[in-house]
Amino acid sequence: MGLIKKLPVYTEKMPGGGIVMTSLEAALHNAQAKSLWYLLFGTACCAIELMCTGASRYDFDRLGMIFRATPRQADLIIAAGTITKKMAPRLRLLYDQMAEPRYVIAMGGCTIKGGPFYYDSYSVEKGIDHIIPVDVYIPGCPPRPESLLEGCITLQEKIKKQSLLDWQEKD
Amino acid sequence: MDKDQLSAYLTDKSEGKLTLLEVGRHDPIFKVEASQLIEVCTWLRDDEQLKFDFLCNLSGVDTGEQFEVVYQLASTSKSLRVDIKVILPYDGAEIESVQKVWAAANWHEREMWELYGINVKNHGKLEFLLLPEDWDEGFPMRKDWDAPDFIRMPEF
Amino acid sequence: MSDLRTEEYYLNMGPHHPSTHGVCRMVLKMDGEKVKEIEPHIGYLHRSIEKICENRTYAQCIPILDRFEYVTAMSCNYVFALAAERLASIEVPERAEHIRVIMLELNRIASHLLFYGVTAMDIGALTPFLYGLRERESILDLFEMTCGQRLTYNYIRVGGVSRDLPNGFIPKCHEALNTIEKKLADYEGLLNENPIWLVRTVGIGVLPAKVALDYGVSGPCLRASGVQYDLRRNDPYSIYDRFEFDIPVRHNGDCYDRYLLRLDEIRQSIHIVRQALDALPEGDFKAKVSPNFKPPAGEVYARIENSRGELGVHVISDGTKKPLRVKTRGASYNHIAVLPAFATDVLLADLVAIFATMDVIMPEVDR
Amino acid sequence: MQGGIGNMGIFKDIKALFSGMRITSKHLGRHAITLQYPEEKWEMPERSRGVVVLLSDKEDGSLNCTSCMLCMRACPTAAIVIDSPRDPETKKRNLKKFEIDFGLCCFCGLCEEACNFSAIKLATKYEFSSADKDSFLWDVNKLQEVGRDVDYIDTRKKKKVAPKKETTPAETKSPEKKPVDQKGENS
Repeated sequence: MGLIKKLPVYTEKMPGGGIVMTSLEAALHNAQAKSLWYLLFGTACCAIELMCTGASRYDFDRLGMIFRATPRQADLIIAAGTITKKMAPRLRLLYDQMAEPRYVIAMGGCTIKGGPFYYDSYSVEKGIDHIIPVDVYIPGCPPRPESLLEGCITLQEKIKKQSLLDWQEKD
Repeated sequence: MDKDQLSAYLTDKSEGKLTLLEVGRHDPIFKVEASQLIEVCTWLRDDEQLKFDFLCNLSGVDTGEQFEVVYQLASTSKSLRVDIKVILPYDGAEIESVQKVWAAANWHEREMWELYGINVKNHGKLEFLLLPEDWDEGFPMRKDWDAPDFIRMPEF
Repeated sequence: MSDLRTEEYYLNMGPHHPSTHGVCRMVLKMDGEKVKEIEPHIGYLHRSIEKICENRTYAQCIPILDRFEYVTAMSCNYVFALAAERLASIEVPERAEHIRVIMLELNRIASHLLFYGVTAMDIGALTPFLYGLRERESILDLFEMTCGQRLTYNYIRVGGVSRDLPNGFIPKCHEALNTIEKKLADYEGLLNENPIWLVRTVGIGVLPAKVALDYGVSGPCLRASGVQYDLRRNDPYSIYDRFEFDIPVRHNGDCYDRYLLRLDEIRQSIHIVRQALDALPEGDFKAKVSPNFKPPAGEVYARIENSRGELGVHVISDGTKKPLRVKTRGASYNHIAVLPAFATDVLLADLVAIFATMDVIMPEVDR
Repeated sequence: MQGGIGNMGIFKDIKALFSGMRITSKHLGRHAITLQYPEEKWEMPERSRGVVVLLSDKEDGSLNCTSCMLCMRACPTAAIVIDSPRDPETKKRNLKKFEIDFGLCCFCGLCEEACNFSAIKLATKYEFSSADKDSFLWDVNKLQEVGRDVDYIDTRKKKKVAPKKETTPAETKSPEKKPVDQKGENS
C-alpha cells in the first residue's frame, strides 16, 4: 500500500504524469470495482435474500463478488439485517479488522433507520451509520436480490469515480 | 379426552390444587398457587392418564396490576393440552423454577427474569440471556418501562 | 491417544460465524479437538418483537411477526391469525382454509429446500446449495405472484387471506411441484450415499428421545429421534384432518436421520398441496373482519407445526384493539437450548453438522 | 457407524462419487437459469410489492389522494406521515404534507389495502438504492412523479356509496365535481 500511496504524489510532478495517473487510476479502479469480495455478515431476513443472490438464479459471482468468511480478506461488508445494541460492537470490530480500502453496503430498512423496529423497540440500533460509515443504502424489507445487485452496481460506479488522491486522504 | 373431560379430570384429581379459570377458547386454563406449583407440575407430568411431558411455552405476563406466569403444557402420547397459570403480586414477584420437571423451562425462566423482573428461585443460572451483558435500564417488557432512547409509536 | 494430556481451553464460536446461520455465539470448552461443554449465548438479534406487538393492532402485528421467522413467514402469519380467530371465534371460509394449507405446505417445502442447501454447504458440499435454492426460487415465484413478496408475505390474515389466488396459479403450482418431485431424486443421489456425507452425518449428534422431550424439542428433530408427534395430527388445526399424508419417523436421532426425514417431509408436503389444489372450492377468501377488530378479553395459545417444529403464539386480549401480550415460541429456541445436553464429546467440525441439522433460525430464538 | 469408508468398500465409494458426478454433469449441456441482471430483468408479477407510490388520475393527472389518513393509521411502522388540516370554511382537507420514509417502510401493503380511493399502491419498481440516507424520505411530489406511469385499476368509479366519515366530502360519485376535488388538493 505504501507504494500506491506515494505514487500519485510523485507521478503528478513528472511531465506527462497526469496521463499516466489517469490511466493508472482507471485500471486500478476497474480492477477494484470488479472484484469486490464481500464479508458474509447476515443477521436476519436480508441474509436469506443475500443467500439467494449468491445462488443460481442471481449469481453474485457475475459481478466479481465472492463471499469471504473472514473480514481480513474482504473489501466490502454487506450488513444484511437488523443490528441490535448487543451486536453493534461486533459489527464495529469486524469493520475495524478489514483492510483499507473498505466499503459498506447497508441492506434493508433495519440498517437504514431501524425499519419496522424503529418504534417501540428497546434493543435495536436505529441505523448502522451510528456505528460504521456506510457507502450505499438499499431500502427494502428485505430488498429483492435485484435490488442488492443494483446496489452493488451503484457501489461499483462510486468506486470507479474515486481518485487515487482520495484514498490517501481517507486514512 | 376432550377438553371438558380433561377439565373435569383435573378438577377431580388435583385435590383442590388446580382451580378452573376458564374452559378456554381452545384449551382449559387452570390456576395454581405459587407454593404448590412444583407439586402440581410433577403430578401432571407423572400421572398415567395425563403424561404432560412437553412444556410448549412459558410466558410471563404483565397485566398492569399483577404478574402472571402461564405454563403451556402438552402431552405427546395422549395429545392433550392445558394451561397452568400462577398469579403473582407486583411487588416481590417470585416463583419456583420448574426446571427439574421440564428442562425446557430453563431459558424461558431466565428470559422472564430479565424482561419482567420476576425472580426465579433455585434456577441456578440467572444471567442475561437476550439483553446485552451491560444492560442496566430495568425490565423492558414491563408496561410502565421507559428509557431515553425508547421511541413510542405515535398515535394517529 | 487418551494418554496424551492436553490442556483444556475455551473457544469462542460466533456471534458472526458462517455456520451458525445468523448470530448465535457459543462458548466451547475444548479438549484438543473435542468439545467438552457448550454454552450458547443468544440475544444478538433480540429485536423486541413482543414489545412491538403489544403496541400494534391485530392487523399490524402480522407484518411484524413476518420478521419473527422469515423462512416460513406464512406459518407466522397463520399462527397469529389462528390465535386471533380463536379469541374472537371467527369462522374462516372454506376456500381460505384451502389456500392457507397450500401456502403453509409450499412454505414448508421452501424451508426444507433451504435447509438442504445450507446444511450441505455447512458440511462442505457446495453443489446442493445451488440446486436447493434453484428449486426454492420456483416456490418463491408462486408466493410473489400471489402476495407480492418473496420472503415476508403478510398474506394470511385474521379471517382468511388477503387476496385470492391469481390467475394461472394452479397450473404453475403443479408444474413447480412436479419439478421438485423430479429433482428430489437428484438431491438424494448427490448426498444420500456419498461416502463423505455419510462419515460426516451417520452416528453424529445422536439426540435421545427422552432428552428431546424434556427440552421441548419438536418437529423433524423430535421425529428423527423416534417420537411420532406432529401437530397436524396430534392437535389438528385448519383442515389438515381432511388430507391424507404420512408422518415420517426415523429412529436413530443422528444428523443423517434428521436430514433424511426432511426430504421425506418434502414428499408428504407435495402430496398435501396436490390434494388441496384438487379440492379447492369456490367461494370467499376472507371473512368480514374489521381492520380495527377487537376480540373479547381472554387468552389463547395457538400452536402449529411449521418446518422446524412447534411454532406457538400466546395472545392475551384485554378487549381493546391491541393485544395485551404476545409471546412467541419458536422451535429453534429449544433446539439451541438442548445443545449442551447432547452435543458434547463431539469433534468441533461435527458440532457444525449438528447445529446445521437442527435447522436453527436465529430470529426465532432471539425474537 | 453404519456406513463409512471402513466397511463400505472402496468400489462402492467410487460408485457413489461417480453417481454424484453424473447428476452434476447432466447440467453441462443445459441452458443456465441465471438471470443476467442489469441487461435482462425479471418480469415482476402485477402484485409485486416494490416501492410505494401515489397514483394520479388517469384523465386529469391530479392526485387521487383525498388525505383521509386511512393509510397512515394502517401503517404498522408509522412510515407514512400525512399532514392535512381541515379548512375551517369548506370543511375540506388540504394536503400539506405526505411523506413516506423508506427507512421505516416494511413493504407490507397494508396502506394499499386500507385505501378506498386507489390513491396509494405498491408498484413493481425496486431499484432505488442510494448513497444518501436522507434521500429515502420521499415527499408528495416525488411519490407522485414515480407513480405517474404506474398502471392501476381504478376502483373509485364503481363505488356508489359515500365514503366513510374520515374522508372528505370532495370525493363523490359525480364526475362533474372532479375539478373541485383537484383544487382542494392542489391548494
